[in-house]
Amino acid sequence: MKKLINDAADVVAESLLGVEAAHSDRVRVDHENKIIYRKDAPVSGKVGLISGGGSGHEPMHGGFVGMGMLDAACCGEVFTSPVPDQMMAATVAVDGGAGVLHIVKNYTGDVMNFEMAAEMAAADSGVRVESVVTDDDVAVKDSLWTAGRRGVGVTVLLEKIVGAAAEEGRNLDAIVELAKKINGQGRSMGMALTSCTVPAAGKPTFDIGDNEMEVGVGIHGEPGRTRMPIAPAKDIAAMLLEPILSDIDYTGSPVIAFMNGLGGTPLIELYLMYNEVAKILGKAGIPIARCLVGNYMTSLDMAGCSVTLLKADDDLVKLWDAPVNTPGLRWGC
Amino acid sequence: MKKLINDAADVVAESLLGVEAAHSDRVRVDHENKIIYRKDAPVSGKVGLISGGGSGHEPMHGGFVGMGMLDAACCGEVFTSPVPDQMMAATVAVDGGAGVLHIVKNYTGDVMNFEMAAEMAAADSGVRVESVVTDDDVAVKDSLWTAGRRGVGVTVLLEKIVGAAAEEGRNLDAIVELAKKINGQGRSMGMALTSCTVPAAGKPTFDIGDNEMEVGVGIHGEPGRTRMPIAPAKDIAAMLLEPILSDIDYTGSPVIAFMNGLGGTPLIELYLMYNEVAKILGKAGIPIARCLVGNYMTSLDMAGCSVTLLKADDDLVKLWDAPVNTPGLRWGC
Amino acid sequence: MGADKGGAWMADFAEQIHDNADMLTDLDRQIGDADHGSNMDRGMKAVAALAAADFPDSGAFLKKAGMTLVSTVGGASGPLYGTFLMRVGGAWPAEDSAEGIGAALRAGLEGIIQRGKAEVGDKTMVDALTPALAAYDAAVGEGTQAALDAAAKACAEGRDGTTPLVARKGRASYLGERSAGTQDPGATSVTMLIEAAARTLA
Amino acid sequence: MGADKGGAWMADFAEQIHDNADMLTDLDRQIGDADHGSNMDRGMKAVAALAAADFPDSGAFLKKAGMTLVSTVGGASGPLYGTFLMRVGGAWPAEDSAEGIGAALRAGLEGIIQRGKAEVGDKTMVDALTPALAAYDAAVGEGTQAALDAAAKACAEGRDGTTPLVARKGRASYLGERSAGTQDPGATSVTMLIEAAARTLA
Ligand SMILES: Nc1ncnc2c1ncn2[C@@H]1O[C@H](COP(=O)(O)OP(=O)(O)O)[C@@H](O)[C@H]1O
Ligand SMILES: Nc1ncnc2c1ncn2[C@@H]1O[C@H](COP(=O)(O)OP(=O)(O)O)[C@@H](O)[C@H]1O
Ligand SMILES: [Mg+2]
Ligand SMILES: [Mg+2]
Ligand SMILES: [Mg+2]
Ligand SMILES: [Mg+2]
Repeated sequence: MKKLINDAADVVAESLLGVEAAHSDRVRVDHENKIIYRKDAPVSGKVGLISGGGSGHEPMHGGFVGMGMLDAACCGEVFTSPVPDQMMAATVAVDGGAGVLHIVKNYTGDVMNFEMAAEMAAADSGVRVESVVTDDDVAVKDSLWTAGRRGVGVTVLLEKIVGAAAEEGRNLDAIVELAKKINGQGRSMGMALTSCTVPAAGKPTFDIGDNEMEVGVGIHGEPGRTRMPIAPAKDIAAMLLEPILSDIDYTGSPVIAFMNGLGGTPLIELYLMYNEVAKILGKAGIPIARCLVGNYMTSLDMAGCSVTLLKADDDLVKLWDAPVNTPGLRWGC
Repeated sequence: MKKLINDAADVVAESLLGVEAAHSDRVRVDHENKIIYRKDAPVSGKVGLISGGGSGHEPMHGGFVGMGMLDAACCGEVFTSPVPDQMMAATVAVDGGAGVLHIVKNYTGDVMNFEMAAEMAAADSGVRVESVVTDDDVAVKDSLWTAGRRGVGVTVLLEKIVGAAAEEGRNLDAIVELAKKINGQGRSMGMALTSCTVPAAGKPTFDIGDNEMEVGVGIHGEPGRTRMPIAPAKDIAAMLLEPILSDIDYTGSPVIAFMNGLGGTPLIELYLMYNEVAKILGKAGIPIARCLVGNYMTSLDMAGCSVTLLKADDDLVKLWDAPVNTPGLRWGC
Repeated sequence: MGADKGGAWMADFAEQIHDNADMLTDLDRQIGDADHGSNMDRGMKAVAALAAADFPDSGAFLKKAGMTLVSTVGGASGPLYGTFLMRVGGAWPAEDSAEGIGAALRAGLEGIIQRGKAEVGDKTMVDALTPALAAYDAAVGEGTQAALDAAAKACAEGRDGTTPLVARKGRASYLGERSAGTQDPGATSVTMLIEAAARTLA
Repeated sequence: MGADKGGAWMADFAEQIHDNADMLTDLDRQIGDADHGSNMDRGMKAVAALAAADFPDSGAFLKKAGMTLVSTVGGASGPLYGTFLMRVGGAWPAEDSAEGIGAALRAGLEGIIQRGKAEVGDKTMVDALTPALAAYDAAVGEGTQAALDAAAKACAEGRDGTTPLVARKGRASYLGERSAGTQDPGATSVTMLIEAAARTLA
């Protein structure tokens, strides 16, 4: 394993020191609880937005803390969801009197830990807590009898849009409704050229041949649904979009298109892939209202990408365009 | 070789299609000449700023085209400097009547091609062209008898700062002076954990063992000056900063610190490295006025990083903070 | 004395987890995200750092151990193991008895099922614990040691039985058919827990 | 006929480059940035696409070939090869003669030196071209073919001589001592150029 780290056990803690050193103009860090806070949290009267999850997906979520997006991000160990104590502490700290939304990606661990935190918050703090669970990954079949689809790329778009709505002063009920709507009309699919290596594990999570790719991967190094010979970018784009487009009918509806890199894929390839995605959407008659291209929701050093499409009406586009000032996403200010 | 591409020969052209599809609000692309233009170029009365170089370093330079930074970027093939025709075309297109500055990284190919373009511009166009050559890489010994130091990280900082100065309306002489000053007081040093793979070459540029790193690498996959066993992040930070700090005396002067990833290194590691850099600078009594952490000047899929320190006075910090709106760097608007 | 038994149980389990952390992570690497061993080791180190002697009884200590796991482990195993031990501690008998310990363990398993909603056959720790508790109940008339021994044996069998299963819960479920052929990490660690119980609780 | 000779020279060189592109890139991979073969191949394909028959004479054609390389190759080799051919074309003799062709080639070398400022021993194409031109001049009395043959032989020797050198110019110079032991890619391709001349220009 080759990484720019000291001890594998200290990766998250030391990275948070770097975040604090780099961005103390906008965030503050509770190192004991591994929470990144918006510097001026709690914002009085504003719905507080919290997310969190395992580390290793940077800039998600810590890089999305700041004006117009999250109030706090709880950072777990690498690929391990944070613990309820963190979410409890963050919930109490960001409540500006308007209640708090927990933005949870659908993984058994994340869901259970956030659930326990919400139970504790209800019992102990008097803060009104609501949750939204994202589950947009079409690589996974949805069913009542399984863990359900994973939460992936839509989470980033949701945090931005809901962040703008909260900044605008919408109340918790409206925010919950908006968040559920976004999750309902967004879908994602990912693929990998290489495995990632979890620092504590010390070796690649899966082995993969020099001419193979994994299709349908998540963001935790879990292998995908199928392994196949590596294909040209245009075929990969088609392969990723096909299950998305057959899960939701996007025809005629403008979308926010999100071409995401998994950490080890350079921008030159992501733009090339985005071109293929844009071509396919063009042919399908799906207008792209806005887009985001880059490494925003990563899986450590994994080479690969994911595509997310989110149906976008005027309200969503307006909220997307609203100012945001976080280390990971910034515009309008 | 595993990459998200179609044909190796089309990587640059197809990536430019993606850039156009993603950012047509801010840039336009001349596909024949492989030039990315600021959408509203030429800006009348403003000094035009052009850079360019081999592709494979994204977001540099194409991602730095836009308000407050470059007017045009000429994109060469992967790791191959662009040709004089591109720079000539860009020079004529961005001249707003105040002359044009060529920002050139010190590589034999880049320097010669930009030189020929300047000669052609002088002979044919009547546009006043000045050049600044960046050469900030302390891994390379400077000497009259060699190609001299490479231009690396300072180029990014220079493009931002000089971009702000041009936007402010400073004239070409002032801009040239500012650019030379910046190059004179900035230094960089890089290291790699892995080689990159040039698409047309199809295999890694150098072989490297599982426990080795290359210290003193550039951004074209050229091997570094020394190979050694992989070390903890804190030792790597010290190794990168030592030659920088012994080349220029930064004591007491505030700096802009730039922790750059080479494309295959995830943000979690870059923040961890930045923490180590900040600690060393703290001990050395060098205040960090501003910083930039991320993959901004890459070497395709190489895992590794570089550190750049730029002495920053009030004017430089003010220009750094000025609004910039490019796909790769954006703030203040 | 007070929390002697609970303390011994947790100390033994912590040692097992530490010695087998790499193996557990490696199982999770194959069908999950390569962290089960380090998750459990982090948590059980924190539990091992508690002073059992400071607690009035095993029930109180095990409750605290569960809370400690919830606060330190994260992931799926944190809430599941944490809930298990909090429930076991809450139901711990005032007087040691085979029936009392069995009831406490069953309360723990019910907590896991409530929290994680897994059923037998989903390829989780429930596949090991369910037969373990059934075997315990069947042997409860022979005394605590015999019941725990029977439970440990059945637990290991349940664990082995997870190998051919296709996962329907947890991260392994994302692999679909490809999850078959690897032993479930959580079923593996929970067997160490019951084996530790058989060495310490009677 | 007009540009027959120039056309034949470039066609031969283009073929050599294409057949050896991977080898040239591989040399550049070892001490540079892995693109010399693809750079030259891209440029020479563009040159080969020019219709030599449309040009009044070899001089005009070679000038255009040089301009084409400048416009298509980039990197260090674009301006260097481009300047070489533009100068060779500019100095091309009205009447074929050993002296005239020698003078044209020398003008080309001078262009490379002016543009790139390399000296003999810097581990560049100059290390191959310099002895090639010296050998040409020494044999010029024996006629064009003999002079070109001598030049090609000396060029190959100069190319081989680059292997032990430590580079002082171009990308290989960044490697310092580690650049020794690999043959210079530019010296290798330029030897193909002079060998092609020996097959086509007499
Ligand atoms: N819903 C569930 N119910 C019971 N056990 C579960 C459930 N989901 C996962 N598990 C258990 O948790 C184990 C994985 O734990 P761990 O790797 O620590 O967490 P994570 O999956 O969050 O990385 C699995 O091997 C399985 O036994
Ligand atoms: N200053 C120079 N003068 C003469 N030849 C040079 C000089 N610099 C580099 N070269 C030649 O150029 C070759 C490399 O060309 P190429 O790989 O195409 O360009 P780049 O180095 O820009 O990638 C070297 O092998 C060397 O022979
Ligand atoms: Mg996990
Ligand atoms: Mg090159
Ligand atoms: Mg796991
Ligand atoms: Mg080269």
